[in-house]
Amino acid sequence: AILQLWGKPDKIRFTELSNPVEWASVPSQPPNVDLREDSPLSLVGMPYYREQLLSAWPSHLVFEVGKPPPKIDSDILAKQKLHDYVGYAPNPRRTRRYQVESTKVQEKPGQVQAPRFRSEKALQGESDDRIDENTPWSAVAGELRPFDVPAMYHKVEIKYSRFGVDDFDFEFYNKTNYSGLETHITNSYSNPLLQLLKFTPMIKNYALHHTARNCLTETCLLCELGFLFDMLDKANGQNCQATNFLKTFSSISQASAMGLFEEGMPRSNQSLTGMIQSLNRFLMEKIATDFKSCPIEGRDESDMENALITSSMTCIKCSNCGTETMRPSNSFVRELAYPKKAKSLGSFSTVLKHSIERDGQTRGWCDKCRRYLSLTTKKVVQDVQPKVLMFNAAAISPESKMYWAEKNWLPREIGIVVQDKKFLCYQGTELNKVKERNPNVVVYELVGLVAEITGDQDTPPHLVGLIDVSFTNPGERKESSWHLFNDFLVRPVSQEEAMNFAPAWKLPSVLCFQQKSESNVVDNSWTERLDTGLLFKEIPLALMNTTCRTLSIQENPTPGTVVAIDAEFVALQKEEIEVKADGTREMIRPSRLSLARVSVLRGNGEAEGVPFIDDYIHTKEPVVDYLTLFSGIEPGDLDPMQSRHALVSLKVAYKKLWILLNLGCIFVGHGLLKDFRIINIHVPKEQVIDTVNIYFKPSRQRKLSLRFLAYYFLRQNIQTGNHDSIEDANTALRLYKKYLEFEDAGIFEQMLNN
Amino acid sequence: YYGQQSYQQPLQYHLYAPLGPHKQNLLSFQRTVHDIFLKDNIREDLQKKAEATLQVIPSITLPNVDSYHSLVPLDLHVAKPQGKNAQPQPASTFGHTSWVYKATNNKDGLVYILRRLEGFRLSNEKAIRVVEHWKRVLNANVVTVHDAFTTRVFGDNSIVFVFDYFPNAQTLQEVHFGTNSRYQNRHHGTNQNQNANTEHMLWTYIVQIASALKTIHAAGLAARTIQPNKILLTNKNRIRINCCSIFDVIHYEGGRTLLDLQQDDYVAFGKLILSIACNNPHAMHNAQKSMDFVGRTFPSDLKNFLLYLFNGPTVGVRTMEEMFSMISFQVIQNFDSSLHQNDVLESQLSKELENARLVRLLCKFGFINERPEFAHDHKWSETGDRYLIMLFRDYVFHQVDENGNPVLDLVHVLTCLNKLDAGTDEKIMLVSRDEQNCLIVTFRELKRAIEASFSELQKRG
Amino acid sequence: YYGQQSYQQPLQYHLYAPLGPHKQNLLSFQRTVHDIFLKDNIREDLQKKAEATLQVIPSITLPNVDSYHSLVPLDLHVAKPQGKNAQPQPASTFGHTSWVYKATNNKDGLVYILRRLEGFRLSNEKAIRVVEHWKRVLNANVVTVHDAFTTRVFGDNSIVFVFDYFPNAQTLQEVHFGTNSRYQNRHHGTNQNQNANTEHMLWTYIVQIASALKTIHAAGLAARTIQPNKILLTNKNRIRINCCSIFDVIHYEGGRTLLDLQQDDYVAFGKLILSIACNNPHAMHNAQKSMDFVGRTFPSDLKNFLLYLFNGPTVGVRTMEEMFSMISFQVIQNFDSSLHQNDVLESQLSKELENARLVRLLCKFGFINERPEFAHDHKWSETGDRYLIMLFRDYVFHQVDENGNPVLDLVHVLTCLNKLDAGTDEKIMLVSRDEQNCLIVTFRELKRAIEASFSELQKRG
Repeated sequence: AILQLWGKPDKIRFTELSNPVEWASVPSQPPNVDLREDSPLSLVGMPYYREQLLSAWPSHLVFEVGKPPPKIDSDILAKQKLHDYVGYAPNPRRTRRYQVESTKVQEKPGQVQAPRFRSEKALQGESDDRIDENTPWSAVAGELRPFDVPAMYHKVEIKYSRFGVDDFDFEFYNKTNYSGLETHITNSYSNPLLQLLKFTPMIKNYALHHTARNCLTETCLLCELGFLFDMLDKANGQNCQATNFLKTFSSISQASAMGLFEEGMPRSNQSLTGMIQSLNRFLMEKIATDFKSCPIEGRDESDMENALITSSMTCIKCSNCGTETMRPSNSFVRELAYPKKAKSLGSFSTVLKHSIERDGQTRGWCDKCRRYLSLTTKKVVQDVQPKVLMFNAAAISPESKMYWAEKNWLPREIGIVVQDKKFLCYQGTELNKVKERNPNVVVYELVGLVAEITGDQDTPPHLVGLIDVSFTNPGERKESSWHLFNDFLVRPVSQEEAMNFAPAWKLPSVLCFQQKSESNVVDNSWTERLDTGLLFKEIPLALMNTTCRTLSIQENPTPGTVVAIDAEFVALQKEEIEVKADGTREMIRPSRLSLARVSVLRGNGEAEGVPFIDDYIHTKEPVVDYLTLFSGIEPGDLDPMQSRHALVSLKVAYKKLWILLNLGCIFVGHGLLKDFRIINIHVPKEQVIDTVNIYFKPSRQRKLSLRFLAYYFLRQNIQTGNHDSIEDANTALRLYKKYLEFEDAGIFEQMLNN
Repeated sequence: YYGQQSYQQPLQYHLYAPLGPHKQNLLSFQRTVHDIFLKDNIREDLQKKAEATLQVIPSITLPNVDSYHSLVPLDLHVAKPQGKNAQPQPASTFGHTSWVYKATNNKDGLVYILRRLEGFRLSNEKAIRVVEHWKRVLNANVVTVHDAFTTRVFGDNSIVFVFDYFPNAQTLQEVHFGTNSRYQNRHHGTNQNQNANTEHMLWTYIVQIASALKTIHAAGLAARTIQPNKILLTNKNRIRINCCSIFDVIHYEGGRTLLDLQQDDYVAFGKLILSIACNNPHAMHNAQKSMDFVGRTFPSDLKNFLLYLFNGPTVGVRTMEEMFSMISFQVIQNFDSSLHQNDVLESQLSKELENARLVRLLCKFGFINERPEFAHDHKWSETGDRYLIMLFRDYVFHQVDENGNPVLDLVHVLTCLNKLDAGTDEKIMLVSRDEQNCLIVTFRELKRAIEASFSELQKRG
Repeated sequence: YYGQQSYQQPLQYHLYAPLGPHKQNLLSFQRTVHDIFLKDNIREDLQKKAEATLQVIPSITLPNVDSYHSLVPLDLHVAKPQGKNAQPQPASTFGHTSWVYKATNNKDGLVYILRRLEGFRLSNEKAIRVVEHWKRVLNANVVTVHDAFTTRVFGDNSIVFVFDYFPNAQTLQEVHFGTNSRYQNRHHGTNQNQNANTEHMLWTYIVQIASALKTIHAAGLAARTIQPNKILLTNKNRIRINCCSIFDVIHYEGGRTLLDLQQDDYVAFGKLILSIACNNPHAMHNAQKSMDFVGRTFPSDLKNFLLYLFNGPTVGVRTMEEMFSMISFQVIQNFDSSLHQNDVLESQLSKELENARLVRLLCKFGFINERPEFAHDHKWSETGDRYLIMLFRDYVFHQVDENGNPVLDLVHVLTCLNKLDAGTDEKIMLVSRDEQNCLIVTFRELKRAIEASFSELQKRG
């Protein structure tokens, strides 16, 4: 190349030592290697190096391994639209783009820590008890994502310390006057439905009146409901258990066949909603039947059935020959059916109408054509309206969930008119108009509902009840009072909260409506009509080898009659412990005990100390431990084929105690709290005299054993062999009398301090 | 000025050099003896294992169990359900419905096997403490149990045992007696060559199980699971006794003595070997006939060994000493093979040494380039470090030929990266994206730029 | 040519990865960069071996021998010559001046050891045929001989034996009795813990030599080189008998029977172990005292074993059966640990193979992402594959914390890439750069997208 420069010769200057132009190095030949899929990358060498390599990472950085993969929020997944296997959804912008989530912390929003045990609190003092205990439950809407379950809806768990269940602070979960029901009992999934029935005055009245009668059927669930409702009423906010009800229920083979039992049922097989809906159907029919066997005085035996049943006819028409047949199709529970291809979401009443009049196509046998054909069915509702309308919501399909996602979709009141074989249903302002026009309209009010709560995948679903408790208030119903019944957690909630749903986590399973005219009709007259015959029933002579003597009519217990009681138990299931991976041990179920023997002694009069009840209970479930040392029960004692004792059913034994309770007797005994818990009866404080508490010195913080008290105060050695409930009851009675003596003399404190 | 070239260094260090003893010209029988544990294609095998380890099944949602998450059910050896909607019926060797899951522990990030027995209620804490003894049993032929705990997250009462995870492992049941087993259609006793292979495999199994039993018995325990469906084949001819400790926990109050259980192990061992030798899972139904077959097909020492396992010595109980005295040569041969395997693995490993370094380097690139938060940074300029880095990235990866078509030259990439890593003084020419300007820069300068950007990121982080 | 200079510089391993104090007290789920990749010591060891293999000394010119070229003299254990120009004085165990070279075979490109005995004249062709038998001796504790030939390229009559090459191997002589030996200042018998370690090492040696002897004797040969300076330590506690076959060739007409020579092996074995046990190369000078020391310091089975080696059984000759019956538990233990070692190596190898894949994967990223020619591509759209890949790249590398500061999480990167490589069904959520949209996609789908884009590039290229 030629470089030409023009200029004045005297101005032209060239540098003597010019800097070389910088060029890129001549690229060195890359190594001649062939990198195939499996050739080692080290075939391409490294140049020699004198300083630290760039690839070196600082050694102080710490990385965490083992994090679970981040979860994609379920609402985003729900909104995604698939296009070429890629889902597209709007970004809710909850966090920054690619913000690291601390997945290590596994605390779910709204999770409430279990309270400390009572014994722990006693040790550490009540210092922090003043903290507002509403705080853990109050969920702020803004903090929760649409699919997060608010704290109070989470499944609650009982914790057992080494002192057992008494140490658990149930009060933390329930400060209302409405008792909750404990979990950890087989089939306790039914708790919310039981609560719902309890707050439906119609059913409650029927149950209690029936129970007060002399029904001796062992499998009578209506009786058990009566016992349960009475207990819940008496407990007045304290936690209860539906042990006896569930025990009876669990012994019904028909229910097992219907798949209503939790045990042995893989979680995936049937949804909880499905189970509670089937249970609802079963229970309604069962209690109506139970009622028939022993109806309330002066009522027809199908009285209860009529109050519950929606009677209708199904008209079946053969598609071939056109023959129409009518069949009665009565049902206690109606299943809601959601119109499949509705242009717009109809109101609740339209869905209701659709469900009741549902036309259908089935294949069936035509008697005339003598073959299987497609038949059209049509339902016609007749003019009988039940007092209680039960619905199974069956909200499983996506379209049904759309209805329930609608705000305030569920009406408080519905009106039903059946005219000219036509079923009409109204709600809201329309209903108000109809009320004025048509005197035949029957108005129903929503008493409450059972809802299924589905948390995230890690927590199994569970059921809660949302119930307006004001229906069972005697007298006028002024304003509704909605409560959440989440097993033993009971809290007041707003009506809006109770009657609205979120398909992501809360959907209704069972809805209960009752005729408005029946609201607040609380009939407690059963207490006066109590059939006490069982108390005076002679014990079969053949087995009269005990000192036991049945009460005579003259000894009729009255309010204030003192009786001494003691009960013995056997274990049906061993305790169960959980050992976590870190080695910590926790008791998850105490051993399950069952009443084996109960003795009740006369507390006053000539025959003071003479037992009038000494029942051994016929136990059908296998006993894993007779606890002979403490119970005095020996293998075979509870088996009718082998026993030396007169065995009675649990129901008979229980009912005697229940009668005594409702007659107003005062029970004297030692450590009765545990006994009553296992017997599954709630005795109000005024009716209990417990020698544990009498002879309790708060300063010493120690409960004294019966044996010690007998030795110290009565100079008597008891429990030298196995325990005996007559002896124990008698000892307690005498300790009580001793106490009265001391009190009389004014020296009790002094004696106790010695 | 070509003196600059002297800075150019040949890429020489960290080159791959073949390592280890070279086995050429081996006779085929020598190969089989020395490659007992050697899989033909290690790379492929390991790749498959890695994939199996990472695999998830997204449609199935299982809960987290204690510190274990990402559960994947693994019960593949269960017979497929017949009906369309039939639930898979899990196995129940232990008297409980049993499930097997793969899961990741969030405490150490490793993958484990969870074996869950459904419907097990723990009422005696001591039972589960037995596992503590088993945790200390470390043997290369025993699947180590790491933990045992009870849980209710599956909606029932379950006990879960945590074991080491071996991806793509099969049970001996599947390998030898399964429907797709390659041993399925073999009839021993007809083909000499096949018999030799089978004999060889039998001894390998024997030595490994013996080794496992030695450790287990020495720890004062008994295996109790010497059954074809409880022994895993995790590599070629490499077996491990699985599910140890489970019987000890669930039959805690079984009342049998340790000596009894240990002697049972010997018998179970014999049964296992006999059934594999006869290629018949029911060989024990006709023990005499099976033993005759073994006597005819294989050398007598195998039969004698089995006789010892079944009958024990004339006086007293079976002992490890006696058992090992019968197989000492087999043990030494297996020892030799496993050392060979070590050599092969080491030489494979030596090939792959530079990979980690390159990953670390490429990750630094990844962290720096195209960060959105820097896109609007006012410091971002045509002279900034990150601009250089970006142009260098283009230089490395976006080569084109004279027609503008992409050139995918991995050697070019690695050469550049290696030079960058070492920070050589070689100069290269970068071209701006608008192709208006050239930038001449050394690898050393680029290295400095990346270091600076990276440490800035670190400071912010 | 200056480039050659670089050859002389030793590799500086400490620059490879940061030295820095390694963090202590990490929780079980925490890792530093050291824990994520191959352990530094293994890598360094293997790199040193590779370096040793590749090392050439350009100034010394040695001839090519037969098919072997690039000879490098290796007699490092010879005392360094004092004078500047003094010739290194080679060792002469075999009665001939002996040289050791590292050389590359041009037939297979592998590196071998040539051991040359100077001034050896082969008179009987049968002598060198003995090597054929030795070639078939394959034992993990014997250095395999590959060939033997005579040559005159060194300007004399030499015989050359070709062995496997073990870079950086040391003889037991150097390890235990050398001037820089770490055993140098140990006095056995004082420290309990040290004794246990020594005992363990002794048994490891014993088992390995026994294994080697078993193979050699079974092949109808005798080792003849059980001496500390003829046994190589090639890895931790891993030994190999070296120089086998040489005595057989050079003393072909020695006239001693095989039985004699084999019995000699036992005695030499005993001597070796005794001297290492006593940490004294001359332990045999006072055999009784040494044996007493062994009896006092170690459990009695070691002493009994040595007594057997020295004295044999009361009747007859020493046999392998008897020998192994004395150490069967030790064999099984070593077998177990070698299997454990296998497992460790396999897991390391799988890690490194994973890294190799990751490099290839990251390079694919590099090739695809931000290619300028695609920036104006009309096919580039919100649904295109490359858009997905770009968002995924962001997902992998551009994590931020809640304040928007960058998070440099190597584990996150590697986890994502591994899942991508395996193509799992796990779903992740990508977010568009304008943060308006989420894209939910599986790793499997991303893998497919990358493959598609890459193959498109390939087609164009």
